Amino acid sequence: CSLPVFFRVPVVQGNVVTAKEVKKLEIGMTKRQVKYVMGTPLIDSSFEKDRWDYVFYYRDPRAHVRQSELNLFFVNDKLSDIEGDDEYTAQILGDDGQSQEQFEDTPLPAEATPGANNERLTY
Amino acid sequence: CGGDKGINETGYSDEPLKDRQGNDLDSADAERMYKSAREFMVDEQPEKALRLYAEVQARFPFSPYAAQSEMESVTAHYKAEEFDAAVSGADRFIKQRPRNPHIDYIYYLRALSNYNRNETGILGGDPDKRDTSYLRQSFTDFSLLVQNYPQSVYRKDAQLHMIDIRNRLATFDVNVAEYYLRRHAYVAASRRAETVVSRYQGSDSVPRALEIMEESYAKLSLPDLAEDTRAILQASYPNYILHREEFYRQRAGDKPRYDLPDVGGAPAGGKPLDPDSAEGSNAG
Amino acid sequence: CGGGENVAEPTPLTELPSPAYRMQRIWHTDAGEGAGEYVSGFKAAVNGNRVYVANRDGYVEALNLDNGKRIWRSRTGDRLIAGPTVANGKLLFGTRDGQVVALSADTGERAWTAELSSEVIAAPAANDNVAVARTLDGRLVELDLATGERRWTIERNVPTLTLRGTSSPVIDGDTVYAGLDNGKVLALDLATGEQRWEQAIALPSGRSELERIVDVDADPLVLDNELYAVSVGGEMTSLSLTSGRVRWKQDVAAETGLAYDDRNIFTSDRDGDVWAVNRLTGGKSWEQEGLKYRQLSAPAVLNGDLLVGDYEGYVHWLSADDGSVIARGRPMDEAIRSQPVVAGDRVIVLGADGEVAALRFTPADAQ
Amino acid sequence: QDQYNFRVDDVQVNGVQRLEPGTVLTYLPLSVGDQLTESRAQQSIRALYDTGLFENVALQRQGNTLVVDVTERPEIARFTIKGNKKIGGDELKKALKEQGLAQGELYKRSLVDQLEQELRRQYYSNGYYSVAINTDVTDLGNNRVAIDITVKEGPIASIKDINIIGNEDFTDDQLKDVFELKSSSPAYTHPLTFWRSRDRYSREKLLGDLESLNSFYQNRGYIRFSVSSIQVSLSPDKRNIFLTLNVDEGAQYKINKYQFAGDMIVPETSLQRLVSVKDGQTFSRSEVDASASRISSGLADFGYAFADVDPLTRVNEEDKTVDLTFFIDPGKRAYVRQIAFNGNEKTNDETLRREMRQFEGAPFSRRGVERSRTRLARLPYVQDVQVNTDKVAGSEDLVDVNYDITERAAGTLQFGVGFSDAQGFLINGSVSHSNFRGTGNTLSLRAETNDYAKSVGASWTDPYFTDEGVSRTISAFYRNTDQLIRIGSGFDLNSIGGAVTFGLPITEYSQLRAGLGVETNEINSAVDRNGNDQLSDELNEFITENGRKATTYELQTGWSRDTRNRTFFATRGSNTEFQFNIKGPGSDLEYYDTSLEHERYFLVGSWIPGLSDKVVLSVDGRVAQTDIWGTGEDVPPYDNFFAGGARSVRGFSNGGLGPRDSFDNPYGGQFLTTVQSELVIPTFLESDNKSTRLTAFYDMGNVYENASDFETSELRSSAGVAFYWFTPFFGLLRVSYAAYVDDKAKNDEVDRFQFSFGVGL
Repeated sequence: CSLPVFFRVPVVQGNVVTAKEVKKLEIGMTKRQVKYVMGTPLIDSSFEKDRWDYVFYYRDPRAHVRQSELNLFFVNDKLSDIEGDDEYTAQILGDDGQSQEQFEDTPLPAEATPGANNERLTY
Repeated sequence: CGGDKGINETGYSDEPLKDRQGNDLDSADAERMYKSAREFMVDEQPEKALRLYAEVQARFPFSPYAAQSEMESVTAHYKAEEFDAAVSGADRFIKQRPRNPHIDYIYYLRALSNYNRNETGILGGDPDKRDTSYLRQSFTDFSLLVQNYPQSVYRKDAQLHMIDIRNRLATFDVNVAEYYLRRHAYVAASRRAETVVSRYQGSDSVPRALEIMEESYAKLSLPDLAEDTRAILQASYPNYILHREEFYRQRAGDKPRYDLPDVGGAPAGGKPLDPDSAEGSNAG
Repeated sequence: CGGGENVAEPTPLTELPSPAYRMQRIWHTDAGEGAGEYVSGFKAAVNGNRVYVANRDGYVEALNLDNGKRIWRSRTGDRLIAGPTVANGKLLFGTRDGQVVALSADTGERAWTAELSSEVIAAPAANDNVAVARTLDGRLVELDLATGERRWTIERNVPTLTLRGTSSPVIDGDTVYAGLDNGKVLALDLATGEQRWEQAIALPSGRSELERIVDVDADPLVLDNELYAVSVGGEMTSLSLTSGRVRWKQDVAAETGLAYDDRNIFTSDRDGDVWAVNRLTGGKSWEQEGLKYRQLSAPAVLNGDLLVGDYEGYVHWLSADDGSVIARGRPMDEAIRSQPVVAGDRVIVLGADGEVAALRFTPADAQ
Repeated sequence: QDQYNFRVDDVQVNGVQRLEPGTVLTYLPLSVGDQLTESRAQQSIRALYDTGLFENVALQRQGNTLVVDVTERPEIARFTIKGNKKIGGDELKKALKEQGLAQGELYKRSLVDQLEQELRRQYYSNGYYSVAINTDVTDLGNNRVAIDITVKEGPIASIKDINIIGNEDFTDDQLKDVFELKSSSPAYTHPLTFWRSRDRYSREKLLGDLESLNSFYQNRGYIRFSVSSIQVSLSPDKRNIFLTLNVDEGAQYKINKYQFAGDMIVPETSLQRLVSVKDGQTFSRSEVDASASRISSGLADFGYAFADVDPLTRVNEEDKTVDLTFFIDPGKRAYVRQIAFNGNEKTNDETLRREMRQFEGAPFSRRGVERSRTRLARLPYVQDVQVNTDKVAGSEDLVDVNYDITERAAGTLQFGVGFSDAQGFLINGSVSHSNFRGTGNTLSLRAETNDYAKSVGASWTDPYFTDEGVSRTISAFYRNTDQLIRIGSGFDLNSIGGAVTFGLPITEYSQLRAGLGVETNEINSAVDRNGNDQLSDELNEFITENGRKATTYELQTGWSRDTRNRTFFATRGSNTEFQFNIKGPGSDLEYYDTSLEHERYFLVGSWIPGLSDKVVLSVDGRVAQTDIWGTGEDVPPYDNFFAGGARSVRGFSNGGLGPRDSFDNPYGGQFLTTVQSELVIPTFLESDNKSTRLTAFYDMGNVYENASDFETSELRSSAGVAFYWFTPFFGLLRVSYAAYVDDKAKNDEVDRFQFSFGVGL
């Protein structure tokens, strides 16, 4: 019998990509420039040297999965092609950024200074 | 009050020196004392040998036996499973006698000490699944021995140990990748699997790592990356795929149905072990 | 269970075969709480027929020199720690709250109070119209004796870790001399505070902060054209008054005080040995080690011989020629730390807990 | 010819005794055939010195042979330090060994000087100003030396007076409260610190105090506060120290207005809520810094691990106000490359990794990393966890998260052999290992045999039966006791049973519990106090109505929520457990039992200023009720609740409270309520709140026939002191002494001193 599962630890994986960053991308940029704008790609397979994948994957406590991919292709160190979803992380997480919060919303007993105001940060 | 926190290091206890037969060694010369120490070693009593070795070094520091004793006390520490003392003794020997003809043996001993330092504890349990820093240290020691002393007699065994350590470290990383796969953390799983492929080429965990990468990329809907990984797996480990199921049966310790071909080798069918038990050998 | 055995055990006293003098205590009285464990700049000031004494709880007493009776007693309410200095009808005191307090010598009423930057733990120097005070943070301040108004201030940097206690400045003519905690002696123009010369008499040496202490805590001594000063760091020097050039050096480390006669300079050093150093050559005349570690006070010269107090209230007589202990008396049982004050044929001795005694020494063979 | 310029045809080494010529050649940066020059000669000499093997080295030329003259450093054969009571011991020994000053190492004059210097410095910083240290090095021949260091510590100097000058707005005492250094006047005796030597001067403590004085003023608006000079003066006899601080307070400033600037990532409204500074309020440095750090940790929750919030102040002197700007630079969003555990010699990697709330290859979240640290700290086999986030070299935005684990003995082996005249030869033993083979599963086996009772029990718990954290516990027991007067009234019972229960997490902190159990209990003969075979009235009544034997099928359910920061010696959070077990249909007796337990920790130390923040108040209340709902007249006596004893109301014997049967033995009841409150007293033990804890306790509670008989006047209470120690082998040892016990009824069995072993998992 499969036991009822009420709670799963939400799984967040991959790079957070926002429309603002993608707008800054232009064909012909060097790898260093792309890395400065987008951050380090977490999927950087050693078999495909000239291809960077900015993948975002989010599985919420009820096991619903939402993910997005952004694939960048390079030709001798110059950005040659941008593919992938236009549904970027920001949309996935919803503008209110509510579910970006990975934990149940009770205020975390602050380890730091006692009595410090540990109001949860929301958008 | 407050107790005296003085330090008093005067070396070993001072009861009279005895050799294995029990006769007194107080007035013995370097050679006799060294010989009785060796007797204790042969008789599997490293603690007693250690005392005599120390005495030889103290009383006859300039005799050839002193250097010999210093070396053999490292062995004695290793045999007595006092691995910390063995490693620091080896380090001191290496610093003071870098050109000693037996220096490769000392490197070998230090590597073995680090190799065995993780004891398994009374209830069993697999030390490789835990803090592997000593294991990594022993890998560097063995590789030092192999590079610096290519003609050393311990080179062959060191290489075998290195292969074993590399496999065990690779298994550690593959287990983590396996865990992340189960937890649907596919980016983490693919990255861990990739470290196995890039850092531990020859290890026997590479095929499984490639598989994990393939499955993770598929789940992250990166089909072309998944295909690339599949192609590499097929190209470099054909037997793994052909005999995958038997590979895991044997690895889990079940009775082998047939002799597995070399995982890394060219594609080949399995040869049945004993003719009657082979239900049907897989063709090539 | 404390600090283990004491490194410096005071030397026990031995019987004197034939004492040269017999001590006679004319009078003694308890003039208040004194300094207690606080290292203080208190001293008994003798002026006219009166002795003025101060205490750490702010009480000041004036006693009659002849019979020790109290003339007046005034409550200043300040945390006194140094003085008094008598000048032009005024008594000057230093306090632990960084003030200089002036009282009228006749009545003990408060004349004025000056606020300074740090503790004043040595008695201010004064002449008829100005007073110069020294604060613990290395400043010298000149105040108008009548009003207490500040005239000028100069500052020198001093090390953080020093020996408790500072030396009082010395006014001689139109110059004021001061020994500082950085091992230097300073000469300043009395009117303007401008520096005339500055001479280092001891250089800090050693690796730990403690070994590098070189305070000049004993008041400098000005005699005709010479200035004598001694540092805790181990140098007694004689400097020329006009230029500050070093005439001679002798390695004595002392912080109590200096005394002199026509041939020698006397002091008791840090280990409790009494030294006599030839004034002209700086050579060592003698060194009396019989009273080692008895925490001696500064010596005083009384009709040709030397008088010094110790931590058990004994007063010892030393011969000025060879330093031998020629007589001894015990006017009180509390420590005598400040320099005994000679007044005519008498000596006024001040105890650490407020006892005051007047002593006379009659030669033993006199009767 | 020229001393240093020639081609080296041969190298000759002399002066080597213990070592081999080969050693010198290895470290000599020259070989046959090289051209020797002045600089290379210098270089070789320095290289040989750097090895630390030689006392002195000289190079000479003989024809075209380079002669290397060396004298080896002697070996240390004996090394002793005597007379040092205050400083020394193991840490000094380890420190010396690292510097090469131990038996067997080579002797270097400079090392001994360094040691003497270091010892003197340590003595000075502990107030031993007249310490005398002398070292003598004796040559034992055969190039070996003995080093003997003797120390005479001398008297300790203590601070006689701290004098602050120039403070107008605050009194000396107010300021001195902030200081750690205290003058040793006997008038000042703070109860908790009388044994700590706070009147010892040391430069580090003084610098620390100046820091706290500075922040005392800065937190009250005195931005321009400064300490103009400090004097530390030592009395001539080196016994008393006088501290004089000359301060310049300056004016008190208020905040004009504050604003945010830079790339804020989150809208201003939510930043506003994190800032505890208000316009017009007096300027307080600590409030400003606290606000800044709350903003940066808020940003870290969003993956900006390298966020930097810089509070800039612009002072306008005329109206003594300050304009405050929080300049926010989020830096690059950080990603976690790898999570590693070290120090786990007995726990598997997966057992730790499954507690993680932060994943590899994922955006960094400070809260996630911190939450994972707390979860690790709560594992029963982990004593302490430190986490540090290190930037990956060569990358702008990758970090590695490393958890340093200090493990705690997970196995408790409890074995007792006793002999009591009443019960004969008692053998009981239990082994429980909460980290079986490093997997985090708990196995516990219990066995007990003596003349009157034979019982054996086992339970196996796997906290991660499924990857998502559903736990499963399987337990079984067999017990047969005969004519044993134990906590209940004397009857004998044979029982056998087993259960399977599951824990299903529903949120980060709380989980549901569900399980099935089956049990058979049979009451055999009974005995009264003086041992003859008789039934008490209540027992007689029960047996006649319900029979001796009862088999029950039990459905166990429950809900629990645990936010404590540690399983043992927690200092924060709460633990609530609700249970509802019902003996279901088909059972011979159909009854239910339900209980609610709530334990909460209050950080009392932070409410009362001056009280150390280690003082914690814990309150643990429990209420339970059992009753028949179906077939059967009454709840069987063996399932009644009992109160009293170390784990319920201390000071009363185990189960000694509550209703009694006709033989005056405690019979238990169907309604129980107990409250245990404890105030933690900080001790100076190094293991305080790690493996030991001292508390003052006040317990209250009792058991009643049933809920309707509850009266507050019947509640028994006790107060006293308790000590907890997590022993290496026997699990948690609880020792308690009840000084005050209000035993209302005469037959309450008082048991002032009680102790109990074992982990009550």
